Amino acid sequence: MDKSCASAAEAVACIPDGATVMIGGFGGSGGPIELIHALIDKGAKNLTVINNNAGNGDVGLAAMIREDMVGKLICSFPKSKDPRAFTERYLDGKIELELVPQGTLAERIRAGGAGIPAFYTPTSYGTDLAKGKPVGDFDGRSYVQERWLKADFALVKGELGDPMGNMTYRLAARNFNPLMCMAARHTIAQVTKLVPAGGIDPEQVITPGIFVNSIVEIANPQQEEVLNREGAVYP
Amino acid sequence: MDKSCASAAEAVACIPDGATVMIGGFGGSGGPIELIHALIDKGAKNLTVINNNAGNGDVGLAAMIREDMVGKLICSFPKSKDPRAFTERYLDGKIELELVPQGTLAERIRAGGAGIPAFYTPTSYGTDLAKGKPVGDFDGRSYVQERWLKADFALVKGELGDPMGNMTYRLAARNFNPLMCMAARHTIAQVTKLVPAGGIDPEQVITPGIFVNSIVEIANPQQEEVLNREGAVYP
Amino acid sequence: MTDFAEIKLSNAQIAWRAAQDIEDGAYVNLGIGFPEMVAQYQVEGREAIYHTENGVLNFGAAPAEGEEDWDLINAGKKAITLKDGAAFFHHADSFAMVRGGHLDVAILGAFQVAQNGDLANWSTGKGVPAVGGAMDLVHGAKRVAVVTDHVTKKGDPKLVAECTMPLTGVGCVTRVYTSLAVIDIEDGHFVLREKLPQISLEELQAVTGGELKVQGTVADLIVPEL
Amino acid sequence: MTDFAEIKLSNAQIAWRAAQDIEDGAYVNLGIGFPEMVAQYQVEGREAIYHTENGVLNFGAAPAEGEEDWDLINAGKKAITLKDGAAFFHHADSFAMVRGGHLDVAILGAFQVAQNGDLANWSTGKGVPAVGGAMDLVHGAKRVAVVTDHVTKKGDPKLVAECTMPLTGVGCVTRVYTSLAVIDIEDGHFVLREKLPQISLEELQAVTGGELKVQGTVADLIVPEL
Repeated sequence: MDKSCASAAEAVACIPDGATVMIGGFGGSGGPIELIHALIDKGAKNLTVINNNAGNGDVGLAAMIREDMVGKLICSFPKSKDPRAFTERYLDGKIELELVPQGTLAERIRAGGAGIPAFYTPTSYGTDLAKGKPVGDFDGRSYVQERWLKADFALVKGELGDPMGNMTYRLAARNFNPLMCMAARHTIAQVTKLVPAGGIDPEQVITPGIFVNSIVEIANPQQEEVLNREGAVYP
Repeated sequence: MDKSCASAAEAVACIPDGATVMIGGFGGSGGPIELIHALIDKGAKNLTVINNNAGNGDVGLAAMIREDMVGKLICSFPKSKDPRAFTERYLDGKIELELVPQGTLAERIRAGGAGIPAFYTPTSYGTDLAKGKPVGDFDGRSYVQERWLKADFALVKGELGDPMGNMTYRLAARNFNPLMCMAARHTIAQVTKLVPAGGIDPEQVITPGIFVNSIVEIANPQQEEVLNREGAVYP
Repeated sequence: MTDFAEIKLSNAQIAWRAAQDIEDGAYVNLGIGFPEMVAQYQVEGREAIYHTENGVLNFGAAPAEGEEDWDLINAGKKAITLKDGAAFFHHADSFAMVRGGHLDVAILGAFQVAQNGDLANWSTGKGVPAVGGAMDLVHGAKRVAVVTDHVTKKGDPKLVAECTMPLTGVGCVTRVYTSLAVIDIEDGHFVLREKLPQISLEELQAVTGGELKVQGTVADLIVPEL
Repeated sequence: MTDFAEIKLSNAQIAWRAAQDIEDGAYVNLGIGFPEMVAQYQVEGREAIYHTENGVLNFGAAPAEGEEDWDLINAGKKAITLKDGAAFFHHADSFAMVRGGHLDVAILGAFQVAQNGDLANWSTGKGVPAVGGAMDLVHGAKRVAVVTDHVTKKGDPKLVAECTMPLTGVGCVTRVYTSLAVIDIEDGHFVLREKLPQISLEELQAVTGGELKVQGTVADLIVPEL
């Protein structure tokens, strides 16, 4: 079994216009910058993107938004040091926003991956973000019913990977990545080092390969935070 | 912070009659035999036990049942090579059984740990095990509503542990253990090796210490399968 | 009733036939017991990745006797070994794989399979009930296949118009490999795909509880001696 | 209206007071911004374990400038360091800790807190809305505390009979540390526990939107210069 891909460009070539795409990372940590940039190179329109944020500066997700590739964003926190790309389009009504509490976003993605179509959470009960959602009472407390989130594609970033798709993550760059691997029909991973099958201790695998469809080694991945501090612009 | 305990006896001393106790393990793999035996030594009556199975032979959970400590069992598969202790009491009406599909059992326990009071699953829809449970239709398919499972105590077995309660697991002995850590008010863990805080790579922690209340080193833990093959009887 | 004892496939042969449909790179869960035999007949040149409910992907054959590590077992509590690229995970993640549609094939045993795909394989209604992962496995896998003798020991059909035994799942089975035939379930019907050449359609229908539809050709079910 | 600018506690002092209530061994989540200051005043001899939504337990202070590893950040996207016994986990496990009742304390900022414990701290109703983890954090932690100035910059009460701004959570706040007082929320009421000794109850009530109940003694709120 060999899920490895020669390049980021090859890995993202299958993503069509109109696709729903989960993108891992939290702020500048754990975002698959090279995969995102390869998708910008390829071009795709009217994407629905699921990410915790809405990009920062002029690289990564912010650059996708600036290139008008994103029709809808599902996220918890569309603010950053430099959120211009999103903010301008949002205030102009050019991009749709579904705002989801962060824990609910994570749980909805996990539910999508785990075959759980709906669940109840205390989060957002009685707030504007629960409007129109069913409520359930359990043991004397009220909860909001939330639905699973799935995607056509996930773009994620890992640390070690093997050709079967097994992965580990570096430090807090884990965040949403393992969940998104589970919830997408086709998960594309970039890893800093691709090792042979057997090169990751089975006890230390965080994402089992069953959740990954293609994997590409990007040996010295860029870091959104570092790029932004350098004032980088992509493309 | 030091959650370590000098002995299994000290660790389980707080478990009273009538408590709900989750016990990790799957068949003979990952069961906290020394903690179970310490609980047998201490004695406790009318416990509700949550475990995947119903014990095997004359040690561990089977011995707890034989000692008439268990009033109710919540499990998926109360059969084994030698299930006499449970079978006799079940057929005599002396122990109550709540039979739960294995994946639903795992998900209910996780839900208990994750603050999700209820969720929908396709599992058991249209079967006897769904009787009396609410049904929900999502995207044209029917699902059964299941409730979270929580416990007063969890007894689990890990491989490495540190005084903060961080843990790893050995091979497939992981199974239900990390979930039960999350779902109990008070989790008691036995580990093969207790290392100082910092002795487990933070990326390799499987159960973060927040889910563990006390931890005891049992350097050469017994294995239910091995004990049964030796015809062991406890006490 | 015709006695097919002389010609019917052995369990090994049924397992062999089921194995032919497992594609290269497939993620597969094999039920405890008879279905586990399918792994022995994996087609040369194809690599299947086996999943077990208790949290292992890509396990291999049983170890030699005396070499068992009892922390490394499958859902049947049998000792296993690991292949390169294996992974461990907890039970919730394991059943996320099951329910979440990540397995390509689940192969199970059966007491009864109904023509609408209902499966009964967990309870005879007597003694101590035990369900394990069966009710989860029938949901989520892209294909849910059954391996079974075509009839019970008493000669009663196991493929039935409607299950009379407690259900494991509703409308979940997609294909049945029996000792006499290969039958798909489509739109509430048994569709006969292959049968032993020695048996006529009428003879097969006589030992089948629901109507066997024929769509196009029925191929000969040819399985090597094993 | 009396101007308390001269005597009111600074944010650092409010954070100091909040820190006094964090017990040894407590698992704590501090909201982004002002609440993060609480960590600086951890009481000598007590060990708190800090949780951040993006999947770290037991992180420490910021690294020296130039020493940042941008894969190691907190929910405010600031670089952090690790203490011995730290752990990483994914976002679903992180919020399982939050919702599942595993945190002892969450300390958040506020626009408004109502006397029934309702909190408004995420949206002014204008511009780009962003919620992050606030709505999750207010549920599940055993104590949900707020640190805040007692009044807005315009002098309006932030402790109110009913929130007029969009809610973060219903009936969730258990204690409020303000620039003038420490107030518990019990059974739908503000219960005054401590106040600056220089301010009378009447003066404090005048800048508070809901009724301040007194149960037993009101202690003097004494905080060191910082």
